[in-house]
Amino acid sequence: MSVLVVGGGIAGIQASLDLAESGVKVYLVEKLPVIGGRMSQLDKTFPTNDCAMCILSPKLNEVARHENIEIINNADVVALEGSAGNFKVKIRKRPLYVDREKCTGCGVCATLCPVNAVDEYNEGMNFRSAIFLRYPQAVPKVFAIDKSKCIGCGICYNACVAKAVDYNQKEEIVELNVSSIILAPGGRLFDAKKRGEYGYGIYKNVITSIQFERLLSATGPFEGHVYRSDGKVPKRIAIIQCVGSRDEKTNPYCSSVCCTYATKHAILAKEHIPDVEVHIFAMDVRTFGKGFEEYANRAKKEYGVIYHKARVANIMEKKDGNLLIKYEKDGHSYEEEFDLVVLSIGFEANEELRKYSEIFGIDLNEFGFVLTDSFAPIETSKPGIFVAGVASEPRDIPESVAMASASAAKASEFATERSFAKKEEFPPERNVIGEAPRIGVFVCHCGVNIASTVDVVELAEFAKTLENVVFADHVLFACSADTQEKIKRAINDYELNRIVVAACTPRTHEPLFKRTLMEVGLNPYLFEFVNIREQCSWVHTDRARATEKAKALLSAGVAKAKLLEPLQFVEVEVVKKALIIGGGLAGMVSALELAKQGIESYIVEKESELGGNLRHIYYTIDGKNPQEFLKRLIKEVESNPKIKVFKSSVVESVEGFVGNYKSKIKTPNGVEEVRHGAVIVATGAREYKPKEFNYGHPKVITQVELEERIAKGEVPNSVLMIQCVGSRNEERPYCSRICCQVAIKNALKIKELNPDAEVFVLFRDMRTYGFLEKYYEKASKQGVVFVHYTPENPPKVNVNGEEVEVEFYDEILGENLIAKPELVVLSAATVPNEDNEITSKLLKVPLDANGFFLEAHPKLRPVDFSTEGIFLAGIAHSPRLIPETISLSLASVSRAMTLLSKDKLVMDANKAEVTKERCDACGICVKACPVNAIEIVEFKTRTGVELKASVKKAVCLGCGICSASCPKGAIVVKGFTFDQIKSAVDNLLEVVV
Amino acid sequence: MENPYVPYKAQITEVKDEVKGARPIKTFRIKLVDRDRFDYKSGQGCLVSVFGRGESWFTIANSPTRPDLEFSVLKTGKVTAKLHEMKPGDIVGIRGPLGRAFPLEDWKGMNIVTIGGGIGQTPLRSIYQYVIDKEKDYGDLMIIYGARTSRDLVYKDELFKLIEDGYNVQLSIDNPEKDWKYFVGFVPDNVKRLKPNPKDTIAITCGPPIMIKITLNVLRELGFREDQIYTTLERRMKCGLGKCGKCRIESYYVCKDGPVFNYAELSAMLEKV
Amino acid sequence: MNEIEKIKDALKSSNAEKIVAFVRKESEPREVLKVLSPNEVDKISFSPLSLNNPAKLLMQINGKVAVVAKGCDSMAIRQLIKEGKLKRENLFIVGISCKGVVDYRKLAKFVNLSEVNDVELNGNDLVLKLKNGEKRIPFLEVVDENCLYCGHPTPVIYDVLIGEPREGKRDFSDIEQFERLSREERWNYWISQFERCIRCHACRSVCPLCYCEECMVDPSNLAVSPMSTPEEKASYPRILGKTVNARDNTIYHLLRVLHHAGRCVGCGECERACPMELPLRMLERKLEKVVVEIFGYDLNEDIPFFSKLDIVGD
Amino acid sequence: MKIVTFACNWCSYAGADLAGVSRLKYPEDVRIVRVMCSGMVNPAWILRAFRQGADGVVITGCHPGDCHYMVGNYYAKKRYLLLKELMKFVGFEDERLKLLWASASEGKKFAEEMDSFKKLIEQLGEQKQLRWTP
Amino acid sequence: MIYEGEFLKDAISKLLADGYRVFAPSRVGDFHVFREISSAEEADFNYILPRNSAKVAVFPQNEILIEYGDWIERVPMEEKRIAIVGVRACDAKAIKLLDKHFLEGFVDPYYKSRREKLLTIAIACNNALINCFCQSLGINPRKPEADVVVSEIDGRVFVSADTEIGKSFLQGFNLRNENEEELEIKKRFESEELKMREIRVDVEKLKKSFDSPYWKEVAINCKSCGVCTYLCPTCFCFDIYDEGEKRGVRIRTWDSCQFPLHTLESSSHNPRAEKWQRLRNRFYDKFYYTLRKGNYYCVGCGRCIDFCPAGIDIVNAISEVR
Repeated sequence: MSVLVVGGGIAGIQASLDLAESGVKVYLVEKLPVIGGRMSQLDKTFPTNDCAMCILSPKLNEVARHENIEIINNADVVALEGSAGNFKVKIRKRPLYVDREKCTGCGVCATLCPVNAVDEYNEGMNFRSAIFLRYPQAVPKVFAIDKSKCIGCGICYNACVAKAVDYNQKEEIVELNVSSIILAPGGRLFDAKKRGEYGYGIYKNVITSIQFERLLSATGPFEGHVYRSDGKVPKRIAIIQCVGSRDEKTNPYCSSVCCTYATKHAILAKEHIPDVEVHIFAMDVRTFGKGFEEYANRAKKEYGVIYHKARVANIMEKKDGNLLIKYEKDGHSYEEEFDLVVLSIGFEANEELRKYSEIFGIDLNEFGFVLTDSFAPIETSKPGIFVAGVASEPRDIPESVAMASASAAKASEFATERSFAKKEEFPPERNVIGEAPRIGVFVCHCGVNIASTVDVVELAEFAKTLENVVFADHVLFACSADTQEKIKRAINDYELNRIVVAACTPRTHEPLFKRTLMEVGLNPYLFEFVNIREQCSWVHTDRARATEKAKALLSAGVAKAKLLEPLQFVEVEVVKKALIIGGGLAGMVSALELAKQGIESYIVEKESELGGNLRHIYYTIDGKNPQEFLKRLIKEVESNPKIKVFKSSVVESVEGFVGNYKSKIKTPNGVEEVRHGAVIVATGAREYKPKEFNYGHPKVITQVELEERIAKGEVPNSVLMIQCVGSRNEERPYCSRICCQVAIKNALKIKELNPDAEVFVLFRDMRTYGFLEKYYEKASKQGVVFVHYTPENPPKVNVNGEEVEVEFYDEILGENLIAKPELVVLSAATVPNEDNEITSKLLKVPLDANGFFLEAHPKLRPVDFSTEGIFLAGIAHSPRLIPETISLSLASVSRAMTLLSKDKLVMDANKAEVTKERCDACGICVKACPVNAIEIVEFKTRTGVELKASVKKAVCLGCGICSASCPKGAIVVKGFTFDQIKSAVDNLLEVVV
Repeated sequence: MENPYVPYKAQITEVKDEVKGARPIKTFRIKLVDRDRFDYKSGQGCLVSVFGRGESWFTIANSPTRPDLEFSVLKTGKVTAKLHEMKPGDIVGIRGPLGRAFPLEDWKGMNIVTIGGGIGQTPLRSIYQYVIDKEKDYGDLMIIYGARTSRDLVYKDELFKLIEDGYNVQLSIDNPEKDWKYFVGFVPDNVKRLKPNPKDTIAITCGPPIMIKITLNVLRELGFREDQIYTTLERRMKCGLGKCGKCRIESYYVCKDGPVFNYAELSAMLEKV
Repeated sequence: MNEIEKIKDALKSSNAEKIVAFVRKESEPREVLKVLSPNEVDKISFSPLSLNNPAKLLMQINGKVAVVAKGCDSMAIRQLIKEGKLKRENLFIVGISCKGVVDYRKLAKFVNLSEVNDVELNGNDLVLKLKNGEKRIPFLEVVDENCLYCGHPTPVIYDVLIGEPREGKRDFSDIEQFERLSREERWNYWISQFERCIRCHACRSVCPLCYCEECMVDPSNLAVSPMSTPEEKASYPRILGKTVNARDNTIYHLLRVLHHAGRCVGCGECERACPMELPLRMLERKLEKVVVEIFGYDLNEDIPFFSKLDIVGD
Repeated sequence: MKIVTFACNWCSYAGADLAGVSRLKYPEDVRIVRVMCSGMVNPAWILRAFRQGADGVVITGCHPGDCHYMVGNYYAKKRYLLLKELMKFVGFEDERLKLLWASASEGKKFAEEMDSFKKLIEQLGEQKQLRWTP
Repeated sequence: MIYEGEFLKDAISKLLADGYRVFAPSRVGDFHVFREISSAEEADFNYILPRNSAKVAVFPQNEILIEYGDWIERVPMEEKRIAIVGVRACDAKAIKLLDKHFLEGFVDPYYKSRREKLLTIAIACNNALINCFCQSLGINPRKPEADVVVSEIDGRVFVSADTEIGKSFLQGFNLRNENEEELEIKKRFESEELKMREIRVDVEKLKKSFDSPYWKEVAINCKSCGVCTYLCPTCFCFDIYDEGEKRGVRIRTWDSCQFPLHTLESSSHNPRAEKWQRLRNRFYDKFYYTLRKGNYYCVGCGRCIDFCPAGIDIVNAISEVR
């Protein structure tokens, strides 16, 4: 059976890929003609400033190529019948007026179309044609006619060589049987016009954050240059937060992402316009995610971004287009002039959710988002239908991606059959050994991206003069589908056996071209990428010199290509079991989910009982009972035949590699050896034991301790809570994310049990993100007093015998106050586990600067490690709440399933290899290898036995440390051999400028 | 030759695939540019020069009675790999003729048996072409030739044509193959089977060392004297002029004093080859 | 019992199948390494003219072998054991606490070598037993300069030790002095040295650590095996041509020395073998200085220099 | 001027890409060779580059601790220091060899460092010390 | 004839003035090397034998044969006259042997271009080194074969010329004829043998012991380096290779039969794969194979013995063959 994924944004994409990779057939329904969602509009992503398109585009292509994914674009679900495991859905496919099979994506139609329509992708800041592709890297790369704009002139119809334009295309209804559904339609952005006082839509230089994002983007309206409406480069930019969020009149909840993206916008503005001044106006700076606080600190310290803890009252436009901003800060009013205002608009529930709630029969919450449960954050109210991404609450990309993976795990519970692409799909590989290199070169214009700086025509001509090049051509977009066909044709027509593409960075499109090679029976490793965009046309201006450099780069690429060899993928058998380190919430959720997917697992818990931190949580902010939940979980885990729990045990050693580990577990009953294919790290974290504020005094306790007391019925009469204890300081620069929520949870509980109790909260920024904001509101309304403090002027806790008093500065009153509460409660940081370092060494996986585990990529691979086969679950990743922990744990299962569902794993072939004839078995490489992938082995020869180095292919990462260590070049990394690089270097130097 | 290190400019006029696969062989036909072909005799070689890569020795594969120069190249190293990439019209350098030829003049009136294996057929081709072109000067001609598989046979078309024309051509391959009409087995076995008569006969054998060794024994058993048996030797060669010392065996420079030797000469050497 | 008798006794007690030791050359007072059978033990000789390092010779010999080793020789043997090229259990090492060896070329300046019958170290003097009479030369004047900086005069690995252990030292004063020269002076000095190099590769051939069968600087048109493809051969590392010029020679020597980082045992064979008397040890010692001073690595450590990751230098 | 830059696939190459995405400018003389890890850069390649006429060579890699392969950049640093010290010792203009840590997000740093390296090399002039001439 | 003064230095000055390229022993540290000099001061004659042989003047270690681009662009030839000053009898004899090799059969034009313009000025030996053995090979160290021969006997400088080129060169010098006594001194000097080692070459025995295990024994410590052959004045093996893919030079460089790569064929077959085979080849080449050319190709200079890092001794090896 198959799964229906509704929505082709990053959440839908990730869910589809996880499902497809674990062998489940996926129908991906997207309402627009192309997938990519909101992320495709982003320029960079926080907190690494990775180029959004660079990391998204490989995923888009993967979706487009995956044999288990069928994209149904320009379509909506119109009806649903049946129940979990057996749904019948009706999908309406709206006409594209272009034949998907015939369109090559060449774009000639769009250049000829006489219509100028507003470009939604660029948020209305420029125009597109009526026949259009939303953005250049879009998938599927098929043009579509916007019938509402089309004047029916017939130019495109006549221009299309492929005869793809079809004005008579009709709507189609498709019926599908699916076993489960993932709802990921994303969110809608707030309409800034609703906040009339900011003048959006009236003042020309007030723009929204998504418009600013497009301005910043290299593919935006001004190719990455930031201009105002009048073409001036702004020198003073104001960014106004909470536009359409935390606002009683519009949306009372917090949109969670705006503070960090505003920080990003500020940094990027500084990078684009070095002398620009950027002010951010926010009530609280909510940079609570992993690495976000550090990001904001960098913005302040390195980029000089100015944050105002202020509320903007209104904006007035001056005659010159500049804007006067009136704002309130510390009880005073100010007015300041800026030349550009960016409104950080928030998320709203997608308008389609109403429709889906009807069609699918699922419940929505008070804000119109999909209703979920704290202990089942992925499930909707209807079994078999799951939710991912912004559909259930505003969230950022990594959270959405994790949730998408989690939903994939849940959805695949219902998909009983799994199918994998068969190798025979590709034609048999042509044997090129012994053939002289016959190289085909394709030089890409990349529209104007390359062609405007590098003379691509001359470059293609130059390529023809290079040795072994038998074919060279230049193409508008090397990555387009028609170029792929062109490459294939050239390979066949000219008997090419090596392909060189001179285009953008290999980090994006290399897999695409490799696959193209495979489709015509050429080994994918006979491909070489030459980067003439990011590392040539984009960084140079002098056309002649840039062209010369491109020639050198191309000549080096061709020289390397000459020496490329066909390589075979490395295949490894998979042991379909998992080792889970840590038996807390994350570990147990992971194990149970794995069991549901039919995978056995071993939980290793160092304590004598399961449960971890959850054992100390007695109530949730939304009134659920975690202890009951925990009991149920433990019972399920301990009675599940597919789960084996080792309590009071530690993992002693982990040997092997992805798909094939052998580990020793030290248990009270001796050492047990287990074999498994994957590892999930769910070691958790713990509450910080404060050193500050006289902690240790009986009246100074932490939030966890307070909760324990309240649970026992000891409700205090007056409490003063201090936030950010041990977080956001020099030692621990990160935000612990959960403490604001815990403080409010406990405050509300105290108020509930003892309405007369006095509760003070001293805070720096209240970070009650998402729907938590409503509890913040509630607490305020119930009389909890929130007082802001700054790190420069922190509260003092003075101990006087049994008594404590707290001295703090009140900004509004402008004076120091003294409180004598019954209890001082410290919202202590969440800190990494002490033994993280041991685990990190054991598994050879890295920790981040704060001591939490470091994922492979903070944006799109939140639960993977860069070492394949090892995954990350729960708060070992970073501090988070129960639903987030569950989501992250399910995500790790989903990621693990992409591997454990397979019998065999196919790995990249760029591994080290020993040329035995040259090896002297000196062992220098053996000792140098960071993953112990090399061993000295006896080889039988005709004359006896010889010792030689030998590489364990499945372990080898292909880093090449060995190859540089070998004094005779006997060990090389395939694809980066001694001579390939040497040859490239030689040729790089031979072209004379 | 004024400066024997400086090659003549030559142009490839034809390239023929003889054997494909991992160890391919191609035959090149070349024409000297700006001058006539130099005089040479069967068994002599030339050094083909590819600037940037170096020079390689090839025995001239066609008879001086035929036009142009031909040589067959097994792809093994840098120069040969480059040659394999070349096409008609490309320029190479050529130095020659080099080395000692077969004493074909002395063999007039004798029967000729050529026994070849693999690419070792090259010098033998030059001989049989010569003998065929000057048929009346010589006695019977027998061409014995074999390779590992039918795909590894070089000059196939020419040999099949000779069979059609009634020449005594005895082909063999090592292992049975479908549609193979000729002998199956090693070349020396084929010689043993065919039993060429040693009387007034010169046997010339060329091929892999092990084949030559066994063939030699077979010929001796059949009654051939050492001075009736000729072969060509292979050594690393650089200058082709008997100067650089690489191809030296004792005081002989294979490039200059060879590559043609008869077995009487070889067995007189201390260093066994 | 004198030194040589002690050595012979030790060798006799070894039960080895072969003996690697020095034997006096007939025509000159030089000692040459030979592989002897146990019954030839009496042929052996040992003196301050026993210059060479036997470690490389040991690699050629199978079975149990007894060897006479000076401090630096034992360093080389230990290094080769570490690198898996020798097996400790196959070796019987007669270690000799070394007082330094003679620089043969220096000695030739003091005396007509053909007159010398025997040499012997007596106190601070080298006593030359001549065909007619005796000659004493202060040892310091003929000692191999390399021995002046010796870090390991006492063998670091042995079965029998002959002579009293003596302390080594770590002295880079000569290197430091050279480093103080201006860049131009340094370059001019080295280029005039490398200019002379004839790339006979004797330095590499005698070096106990240069045991690679094929070297990075060898040419590439080299057959690996009958089955190897042309591409494989063509991909053989080739950094330099065969031409001998100062620049390529510089690269050759730098690259060779780089491969010895944290490995060079300081036996001085390279310099001894060099017919053009290039100061090769200076390069090796500079590298040793870097390894010791910047990285804080000690050659006696079991872990190879490169694999020791807590040292990354500054 | 010719500057050969070895860039590790994970950080520095991405950093160089970022410089491009950000449209930062640096000299055309800088030519990048992609390697998997800075730890893969063989000193022989560097010497070869100088022999073939490179005026400068830059090895770029992930910041210490950031290596995709955990320790590759430590190896790179060791090899770099050894080679650099040796080059300095023989009087080679060792400034021509540079080690640069540049992460995937340091496009700006990459461009700036390349710019200043080019300026330094320009001051030194053409590299003749190891360049091969017949 | 007798010259008053430092003949060699004066000769160099004259040669340089005449536009010759002059090769002479020059001092490096404690030893001498033959190299091209640009002034008389660079030369130093206080030596018995330089480290390298005088063959560098006629057969340099590297030499460009062809400069190429798309096709041959230039074939460089030596244009200047060359003089070797201060050559000993052994090295002088070696040049005659090289002449045989390079000028018989195919004429090597590069060698010829130097050789035909060569002037050799030799010095007679007054002393022998420890490993000299030229006399047993029929060379008189006191009467070198050269264009000009200089003998310093008891403080007197005797200069003689046997060839036309030598005689014409001497015309530019202020020489006086020897008197009777001096003639006698010179005659006695030339007939007196120096005390030196002897090599006993038994060709028959060599022929018989070709396959003897003796050679393996001799070679056990051989390092396969090129010291012996690169220092040898008569070794002539060379290699040719192209430097530069698209444009470059075809270069000839010395090669050594002791390197395993010397004879390695591209088929991977190596006729002399073992070092004892290569060492034996060197010995037989010097004393057996080259007899076909009519000479031993050894001049008894002893360099290969002096500088062999393994202490291999050609005199012992040949004399004691079994």
